[in-house]
Amino acid sequence: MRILELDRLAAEIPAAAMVAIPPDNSATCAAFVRALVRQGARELRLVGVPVSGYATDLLIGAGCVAEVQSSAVTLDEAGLAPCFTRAVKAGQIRMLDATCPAMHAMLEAAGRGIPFIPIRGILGSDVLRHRPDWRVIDNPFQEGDPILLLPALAPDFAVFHAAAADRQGNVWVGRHHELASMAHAAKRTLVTVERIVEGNLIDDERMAPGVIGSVYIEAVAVAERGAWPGGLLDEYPDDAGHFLEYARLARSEEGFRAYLARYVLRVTAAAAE
Amino acid sequence: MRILELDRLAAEIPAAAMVAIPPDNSATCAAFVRALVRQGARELRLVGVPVSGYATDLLIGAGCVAEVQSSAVTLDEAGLAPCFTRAVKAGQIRMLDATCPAMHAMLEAAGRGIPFIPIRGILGSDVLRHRPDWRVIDNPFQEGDPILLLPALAPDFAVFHAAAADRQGNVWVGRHHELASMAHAAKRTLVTVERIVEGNLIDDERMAPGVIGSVYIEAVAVAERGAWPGGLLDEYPDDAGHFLEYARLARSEEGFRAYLARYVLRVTAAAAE
Amino acid sequence: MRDVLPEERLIGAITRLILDPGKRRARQVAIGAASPIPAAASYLAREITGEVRISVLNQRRGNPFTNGTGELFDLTAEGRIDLFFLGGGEIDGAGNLNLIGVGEWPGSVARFPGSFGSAFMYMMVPRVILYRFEHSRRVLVPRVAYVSAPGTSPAGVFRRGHGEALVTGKAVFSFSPEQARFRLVSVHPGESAESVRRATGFDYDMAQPLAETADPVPEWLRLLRGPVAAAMAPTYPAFVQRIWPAAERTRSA
Amino acid sequence: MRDVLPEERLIGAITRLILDPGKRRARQVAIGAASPIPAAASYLAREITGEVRISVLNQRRGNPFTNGTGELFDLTAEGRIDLFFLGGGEIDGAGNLNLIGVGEWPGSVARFPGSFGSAFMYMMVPRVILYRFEHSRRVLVPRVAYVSAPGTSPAGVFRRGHGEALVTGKAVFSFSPEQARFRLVSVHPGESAESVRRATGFDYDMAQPLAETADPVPEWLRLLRGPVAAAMAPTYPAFVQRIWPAAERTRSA
Repeated sequence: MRILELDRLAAEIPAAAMVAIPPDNSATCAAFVRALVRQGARELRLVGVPVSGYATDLLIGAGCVAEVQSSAVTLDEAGLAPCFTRAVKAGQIRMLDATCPAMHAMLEAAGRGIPFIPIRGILGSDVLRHRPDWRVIDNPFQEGDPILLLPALAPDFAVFHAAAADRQGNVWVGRHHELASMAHAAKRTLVTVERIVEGNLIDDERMAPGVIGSVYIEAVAVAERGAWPGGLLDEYPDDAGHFLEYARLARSEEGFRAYLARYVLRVTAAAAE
Repeated sequence: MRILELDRLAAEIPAAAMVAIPPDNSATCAAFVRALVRQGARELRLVGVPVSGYATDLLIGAGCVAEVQSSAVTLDEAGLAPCFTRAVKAGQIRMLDATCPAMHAMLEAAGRGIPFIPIRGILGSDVLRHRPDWRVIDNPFQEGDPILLLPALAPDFAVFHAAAADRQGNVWVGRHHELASMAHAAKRTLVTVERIVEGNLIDDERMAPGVIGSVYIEAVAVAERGAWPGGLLDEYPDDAGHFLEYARLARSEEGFRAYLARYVLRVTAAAAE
Repeated sequence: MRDVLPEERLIGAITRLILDPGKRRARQVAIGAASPIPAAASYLAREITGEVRISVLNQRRGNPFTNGTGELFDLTAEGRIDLFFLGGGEIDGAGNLNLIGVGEWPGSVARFPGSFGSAFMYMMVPRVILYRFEHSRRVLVPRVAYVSAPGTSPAGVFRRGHGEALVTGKAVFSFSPEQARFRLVSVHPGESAESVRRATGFDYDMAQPLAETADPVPEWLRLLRGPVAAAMAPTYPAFVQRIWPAAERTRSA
Repeated sequence: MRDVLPEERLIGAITRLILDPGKRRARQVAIGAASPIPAAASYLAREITGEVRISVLNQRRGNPFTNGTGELFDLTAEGRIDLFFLGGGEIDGAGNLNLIGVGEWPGSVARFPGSFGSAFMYMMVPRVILYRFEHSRRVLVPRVAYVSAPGTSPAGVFRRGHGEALVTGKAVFSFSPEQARFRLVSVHPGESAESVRRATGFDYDMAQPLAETADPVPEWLRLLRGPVAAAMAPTYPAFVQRIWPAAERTRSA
């Protein structure tokens, strides 16, 4: 496990990498994604766990994205994700539509080291019709029972934000167990944290249940308020006003450029987080 | 969710129920099992998650068990499980041998509401040859790749011990995530706890990651030191001396009767926990 | 007590559906993100019966999930969720939902956010109530452009339930999975059979006689403006402030 | 420095196997419950290389598992565990392990505790070292009564590795998966080709010339009696106290 500067952490992601990131309400790696934009990341294949939000829309708008695999791209209360919507209509990105429990299940299969996993429902959905990589079989345990099998999905990277890491590389994500699933599934996991703590998080029985063990963690960077404008557990709430501002600006190309200039590209002490 | 006395909680288990219980090192429900013995539980079908220990051996010796499904029955450092070994040799119980990750996977499938789950390995093992309920298929995603499918296993009951419950029925199990898997898999879950706490465990971000939500919990009873002679997280260590005493006494039928008389059947304030 | 608000009437209509004595009891209800009207109906049902548990996705406090954002789907797959609410960018007369888009796949003319969990939840929850405030020919279409989640399934496909009703800003429909067809049951005050017909793109049956959607009874209004508003305020602050401003809540209490 | 103990020689022999430069590097090593000798070898390898991570099942402190007792198997399934140790009630000449029993299924003559994770781990970990202190015709049999975990698998069966060696209280064998056969590589001091042959129920090849199992080098002994003993004491207190009593550890430090 290595402890890096934020920009060095973002530089770990090569062009065309498949990167799983959480949505806005799940400790999203917003500061990391802004660093990716500054570095001119290219041809990324993003995976929503299980949906996608601000971070994905920002990367799409900045031209960093070739493909999105997700159950939805949304700014929630702030409305449609403007760059995503534009890019899909213009055919500028490949969209692999999925459905939430299928995203979870495909990652779970990778994290359990099994090549596929069954899931109920979904039969008859056009989502299935557009996923030639998904397969319907007859349930081998019960005749006349068609059931969908999903292939394991092991992204090249999982990236998320968390409250704390220790120097051994254990990361405390609290109740965001979906981040553990991402880390288990991905080949490499990069994490931004509010702070590095002394001691070993796994030795504390109160903390251990919310810890992802260092065996899964490749590198960590400190990024204070790194989920902003998303919130983080009881550390800080989300910034609903900023999501509205983003949604308003990103509605036009020029507005999006202004947003980038003001909040992403300006490398000051504050912007570098 | 109901809060009951220990003996009332044990009375929830009818004859012939399939009951999943943890091994000695995983917050085992030892006090609950002693209450089951006192009540003369009968024809139980026990499930080891993923192996079985003292609690299972005690129930077998007391004549409460018809079947054990497990990856192993062992007293660990204290040696072979004496009642189990006798009962298998005498053909007094049905033993469904399994292997640890298969036990976890079958319960995981039930907890995810899927009818089966694949698992690697195991092909060529006589464990598989004796499990007609397990099926080998050709991997539908890759030709010439035989793979084992396990059926979901949903026990009638999961029973375990935990540090604390709140009055809403949320139970804090800490890092024993396997207990959450048991509760998710089972039709009903009964829990003994060291104590009932005020407030809501799920509202505390430090506790929530180790909580099993009340939606899974049927009833709770307070049983102080309820895992004894097993240990519980950092609350108390296991009682290695008592396991040795049990192993020594249970080696003979008479010794086992003496153990029952001294530690299980004697209903004093202390023994009733 | 002040007049019934349109939102309160919608909430009341959904609450009646939740409490339908002819249906499986709704002990465990899940609410998707950003749906204050169905959420309010569920909270009201909880106040009335005392036995409804509510899981609101993304709710910080009171959310029973401790196993990550996937736990709702595991609970649902196991059959532990009784009732769920769904909507859609398009809803057609056979109960199909489109949350994907319109035009060439995956949405060259209009792109909605995506299917979320609909393809799964619609088939795995025993009871689903459809809710969409906008009642227009743009939303209620003869045939959805794409099926995120099918209204019905062929025999042999594992499915626990179907949409049982559709509540909009104008009316309440029931749904027959056997006929794959809606029936107009009641129209809200100010609407008529004709105004609903004009605004609806799909064909449907009509209940005879056609009722007017009933107001919530006074006790329900009292519960809404008191304990329901209080329970919802942390999760839906803007909605509660708009519908039940603090002064109004105090007056009702 | 005091003489080499038999346990220290076994530990040293296993450490040499772990560090074999011809094999995949053992960065992540898992140890089953109650196996102090392989554990000590792993700790020694960690002291020597500085890059071995050790997961001891059921260890309270220093155990990296936070996702329940199943996490080891998920890590293994993903290929994140490099090396594991296995034993068995019976081990046969083709590397098959029996942890079930003898007699009519599931063990009318002798019943062992059960297969634990062996049926999975033996096939899914790239490197497995077999360890069984008892070297007798009762344990090392021509053909196991039941196969908990097979020594080899037919082509086409997904398998990452095989047993690469068997260490007993008398000798060290290597294993050839192609021939499904052991080769005697070295005998411990006090043993001979003949004494090992007499105590072994299965047939095997012999290395020419047959070596004597080497003692740990002095630096390894220093590490064992110092930092390794200290690291192991919380998890294996009885073992550490027996082999490296505190006085001895102080003298070595």
